[in-house]
Amino acid sequence: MTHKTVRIGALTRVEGEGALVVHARDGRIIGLELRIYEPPRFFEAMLRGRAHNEPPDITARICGVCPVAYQMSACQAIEAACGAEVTGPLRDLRLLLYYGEWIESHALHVYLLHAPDFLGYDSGVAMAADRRDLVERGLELKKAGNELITAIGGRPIHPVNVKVGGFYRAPARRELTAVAERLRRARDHALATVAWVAGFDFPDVEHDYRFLALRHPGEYAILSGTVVTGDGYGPVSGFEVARWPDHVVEEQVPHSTALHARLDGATGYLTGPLARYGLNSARLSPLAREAATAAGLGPVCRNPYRGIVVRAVEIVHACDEALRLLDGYAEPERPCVPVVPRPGVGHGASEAPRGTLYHRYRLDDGGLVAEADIVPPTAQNQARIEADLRDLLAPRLTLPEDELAGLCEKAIRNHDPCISCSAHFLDFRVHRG
Amino acid sequence: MIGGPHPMTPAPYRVRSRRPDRVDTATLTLEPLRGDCPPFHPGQFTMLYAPGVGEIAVSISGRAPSGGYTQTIRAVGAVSAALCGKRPGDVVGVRGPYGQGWGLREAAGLDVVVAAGGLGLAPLRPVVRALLRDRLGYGRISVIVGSRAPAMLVYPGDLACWARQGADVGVIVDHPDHTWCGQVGLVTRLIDRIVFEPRRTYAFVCGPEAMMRETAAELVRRGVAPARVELSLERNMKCAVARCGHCQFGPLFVCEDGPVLRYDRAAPMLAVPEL
Amino acid sequence: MPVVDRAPRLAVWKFASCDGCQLTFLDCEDELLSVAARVEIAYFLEASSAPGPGPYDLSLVEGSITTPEDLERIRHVRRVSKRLVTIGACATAGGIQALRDFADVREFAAVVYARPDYIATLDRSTPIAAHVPVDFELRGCPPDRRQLLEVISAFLAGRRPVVPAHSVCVECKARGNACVMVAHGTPCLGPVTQAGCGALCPAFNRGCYGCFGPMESPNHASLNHWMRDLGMSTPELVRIYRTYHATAEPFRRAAEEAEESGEGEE
Amino acid sequence: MDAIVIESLDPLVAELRSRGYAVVGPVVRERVIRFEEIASADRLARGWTDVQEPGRYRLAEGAGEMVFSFAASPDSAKRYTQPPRQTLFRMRGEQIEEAEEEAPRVALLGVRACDLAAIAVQDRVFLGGRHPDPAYLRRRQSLLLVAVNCAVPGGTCFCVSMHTGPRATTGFDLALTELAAPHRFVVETGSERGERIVAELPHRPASAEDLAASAEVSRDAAEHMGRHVETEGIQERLSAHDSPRWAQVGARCLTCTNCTMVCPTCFCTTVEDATSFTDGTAERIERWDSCFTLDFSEVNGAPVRGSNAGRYRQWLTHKFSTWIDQFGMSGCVGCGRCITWCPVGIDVTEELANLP
Ligand SMILES: Cc1cc2nc3c(=O)[nH]c(=O)nc-3n(C[C@H](O)[C@H](O)[C@H](O)COP(=O)(O)OP(=O)(O)OC[C@H]3O[C@@H](n4cnc5c(N)ncnc54)[C@H](O)[C@@H]3O)c2cc1C
Ligand code: SF4
Ligand code: SF4
Ligand code: SF4
Repeated sequence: MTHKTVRIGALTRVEGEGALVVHARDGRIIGLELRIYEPPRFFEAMLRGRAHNEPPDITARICGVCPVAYQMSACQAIEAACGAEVTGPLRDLRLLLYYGEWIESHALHVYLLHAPDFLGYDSGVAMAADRRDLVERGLELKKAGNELITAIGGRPIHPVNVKVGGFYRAPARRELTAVAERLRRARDHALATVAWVAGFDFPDVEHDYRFLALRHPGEYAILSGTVVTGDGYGPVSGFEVARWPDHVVEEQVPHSTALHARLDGATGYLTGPLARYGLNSARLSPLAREAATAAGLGPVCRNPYRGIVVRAVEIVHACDEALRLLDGYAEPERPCVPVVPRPGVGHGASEAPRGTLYHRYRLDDGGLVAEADIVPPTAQNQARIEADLRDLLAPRLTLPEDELAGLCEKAIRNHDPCISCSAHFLDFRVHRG
Repeated sequence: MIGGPHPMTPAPYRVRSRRPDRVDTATLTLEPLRGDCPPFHPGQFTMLYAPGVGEIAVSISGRAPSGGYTQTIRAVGAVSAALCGKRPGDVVGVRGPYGQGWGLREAAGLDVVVAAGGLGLAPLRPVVRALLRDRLGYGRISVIVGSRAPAMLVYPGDLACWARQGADVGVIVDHPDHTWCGQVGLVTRLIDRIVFEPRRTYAFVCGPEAMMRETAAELVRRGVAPARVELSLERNMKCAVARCGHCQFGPLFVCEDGPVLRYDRAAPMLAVPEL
Repeated sequence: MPVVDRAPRLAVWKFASCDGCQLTFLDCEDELLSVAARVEIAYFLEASSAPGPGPYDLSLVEGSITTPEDLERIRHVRRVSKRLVTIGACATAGGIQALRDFADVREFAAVVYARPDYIATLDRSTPIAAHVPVDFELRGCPPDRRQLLEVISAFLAGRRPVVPAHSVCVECKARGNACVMVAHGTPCLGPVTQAGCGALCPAFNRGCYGCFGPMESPNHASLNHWMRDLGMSTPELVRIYRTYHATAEPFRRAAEEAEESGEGEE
Repeated sequence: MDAIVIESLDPLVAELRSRGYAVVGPVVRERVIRFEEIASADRLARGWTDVQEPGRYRLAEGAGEMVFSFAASPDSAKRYTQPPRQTLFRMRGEQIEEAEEEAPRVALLGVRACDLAAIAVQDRVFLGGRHPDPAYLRRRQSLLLVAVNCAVPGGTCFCVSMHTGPRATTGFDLALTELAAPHRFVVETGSERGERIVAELPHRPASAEDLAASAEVSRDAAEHMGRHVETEGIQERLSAHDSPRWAQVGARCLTCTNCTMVCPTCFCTTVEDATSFTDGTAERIERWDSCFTLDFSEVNGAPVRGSNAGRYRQWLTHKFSTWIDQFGMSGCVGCGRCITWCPVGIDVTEELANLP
């Protein structure tokens, strides 16, 4: 009987801190834990008793990587609870802000966290020693995203200008002209990025994913939409964001603080770039679609390693759409719509760079938060990442352990898991009350 | 017409030599890369700039035979530490000299008491040298020095030399160690030990503010005229040219109107808390 | 200037936090590569899969201490670090998760987790300085990019970091904002909050919400009085202080005093 | 040159711009009248007025065709004479190089008599001492001043008490008095530069009625001062260092620095050091500072003025008393900005009146 343990003490180049432990016996995996040792921060509990206008700023602090995503899902959930809706130019501004975050976050992942895996470096900084031009391009791209967020939100991490109902102040057109310039360059960089990463050596792996993403009639959904699921080829089924709790249920797993999401009773679905692309690629901007085709992506991508190409394509889309919106930008008449708190429940979901991010709030008679539920993407993907890992390891258990560990880390990074997010919500089903 | 360099721009000076005085104190000799050191009056100070770290006020403690300034710096913070750690050959920035120096002329013909606390001896050193150079121009010359600990005493060599040259030199420490067999206590105690004719005495006092207040008060109590006691004040200083505002002391800019002030003028202001 | 013949070694550590502070470092797009050329980034899990061993010349620490393991880990970090600088509100003041201090953490865990018994956590979220000596604390939720660079640059040059402790108002005026409190009647924590952000909120017509924590001499009593006149209620006052720096002493007191002086009304 | 009358500001703005000046004038932005670069006179805050009280500023409509019916804006000329942040010099190796920041040509349109007085105070501080500042001089020389005589003093104004207004008598290139029915401006010239500009504008000579109406504007303004300060014996009153009043105002004061930042004469600065990551170039930057910060007076690890009361006393005493000892003039010009823009409405005139 042989017993083997693969242990990655600290996952690197992911957001937040986690570890992986795999136990195998006689060539079979008997245990696999993607372990999150992020200390719990209890956001849902802390939100109780806060005013209806506070969750966007407070929940932004769940994750410094995608604060805009938190702000957007939170705003929309509260607006829904209060019967308000943000439309027109204000919604465009929100989209712009969100595209900024996509560009920033994807560029970070592609260049500094993920590409080094394909090129054999320990880090983006190490990669810069040989390929400074590439890393500088990545940083410039990332900076374009950050500047877009900064121009609208004030700062890239935990922007200050977002409020329930819209913004505190709508930027003047002239405040956005410099950003537009930078984005034009960024779009070229993004196209070059797609071509570059498309040339990487990808293992020939495909998984039968069940995807979950938002879908919007006129957009490659980012800010809002209905929830759709499917494998990308066959028919999709969908439900309104407000029905989320009826479909998605998550459980805390006994052996660790990790959790598995069940979608309509089945475990292990995937959300994030592959899911968005698989379900919505037809809605990408023409330029992004073209780039995807040129990069050899079909309408669906089921190879997790190619996630890096999909992210690059999404950067093209984000730059392209942001430029379109910027060109048409006219200062909205008012920076926000009034949102009067009232008792009730509201749901909101948007597409964080790493996948669908769902918020639900119940407001009490005083307009204070009585309950909050938040489902971040990485928590949803946890089970699916573990499944990827099983598929990866099963035929390779004879390899040396450090080699296995390296393979696993790469497989995990394919999904760009954000452990900061996921750690804080291990179960959002329980507590009502 | 107004032209020339900006008043906040230093001139580059080279560290010619460095003499460690104590663990945390060193005396640097500084010479300009171009031209000569401007003349200075005892009691004046310069603004010394450690590149990338900051700029602080430091008294001129003498002129080296080469013509450069000697300045003694105690490392109490980042800038002073950076300056203290400079090596011969390094380049620093220097502005000045600035400020009103000691009233040597006013002291002519009188007994002179020089009282220093700690590094307060630095700006007094050129005074003592000037007094001793013109020994006949003054009455009795007494130098009394207080130090927190024996190891913290600066210029011990100078003190011995001054004694040989005819000054009455007394040293007292707050916290003696086993090597110490001299006086123990505050510098004011040494006033008892020196000989001077109060009505015909001029005094130069420099040290921590409390020490200066005590010493000046004691001298006045013994009959020295307040107008004949001078103190050198320390205030926060960013510019030394009366434009940053930090060193204000009532109506005065310590950088330009001081740092040396007459006690009759300073006393009422020193009595006001937080002035 | 510290005389070292090798590049100083930098480490970045994470405790309970959102990652935003270390990301602030990665957000220095223009400077990142030059910084990397001056220091050896020896330990930075988020950015590199080749963590180098200690000791480190400069450790940047993000996050607060909330678990027994982290309590051990921070002592280790201190041991292997010559200089330890905390970055961000969590590390310097306990962060938003310090709100647990005002509640029962067991109950908090029960709200969030199905099986709270799996969750090992401390009753309080405490700043790093509560456990080990800290050489410098950089404020902000998140810290300001320029200030973070200044801390590293100041460390390399051997200077006191230019991180003034005065109010946000100083930056607000330098930036050319009109005061939102005076001009719009919008309550603003700027006068009691430490500068550093560049007066962002007022620049967006929003009152400062205090994410850089208390300034050097905060007079919350006077400010609270005025903010009440501007229409803030007691619960609003309590909440605004009790968010990102809830347990920083001046803000803790500000909230408590608001509670006390608000008693009897409403 | 004798006074003239112009009907519109457009030719003036155009003329200034054609001479290479960035014209900076009062416009409405975020519900406040602020100074901002304008491309034409349309951008000016025509029709607006303001209501100013301690700690409160509100914009109001109702000034009809009048362009300058408001009092001091939160911006003063200080932003141009003494920018909030300036690089002093850079040092690389053994080389020290001054940062000769260029002084762009700026025409300030709409400065008031109190602002002119404040510029005179700053001139004294930066040029009149033993160490004149060449950079300040450059900025000053490229600043063209088009004054406007105040018609509607604000609720916090007291220039009459400080003998600085409401009428601009000196220190300007041009001075306008806005008159109604028919809408027009009487223009006086105060410099050769001003005369050359006026010569290019469509104008007519000012009639006796124009001049009388113009004088009446100032007389009327002088009678409507929002506040008053008794300057007689002010230095003696401010020598009451131990008055209990200081503790009382100290309890209200936030030590936020707003009063000193908006004050058009407060000149205090601090210096910051920086080093570049790439080549180690060291840089020194001078920026606005205030006697309300603790660092301002720190020596030996503790501030000299640690209490709010001590810091407030420094501010009030310096402005109204020790400034006179230092510079032979008052540091206060009566613009009222510190009263309006104090977030908790502390009123210097009230504090002065309450001293013994
Ligand atoms: C007119 C004048 C003449 C001076 N002459 C000399 C001189 O000849 N030699 C000399 O060494 N210094 C002299 N000083 C004092 C010197 O300017 C300060 O020590 C210096 O500013 C400290 O700056 P730093 O950056 O090193 O310390 P900072 O980083 O500013 O301060 C570090 C710590 O030390 C404290 N500190 C600051 N100043 C002192 C001090 N003087 N003593 C003890 N602790 C202090 C600070 O408050 C802080 O706690 C003089 C000051 C003035 C105004
Ligand atoms: S807006 Fe806030 S930060 Fe700015 S000056 Fe006013 S009170 Fe201070
Ligand atoms: S009042 Fe204060 S800030 Fe203003 S000039 Fe005087 S000391 Fe400087
Ligand atoms: S007087 Fe007013 S404006 Fe000035 S520091 Fe005090 S509170 Fe701030």
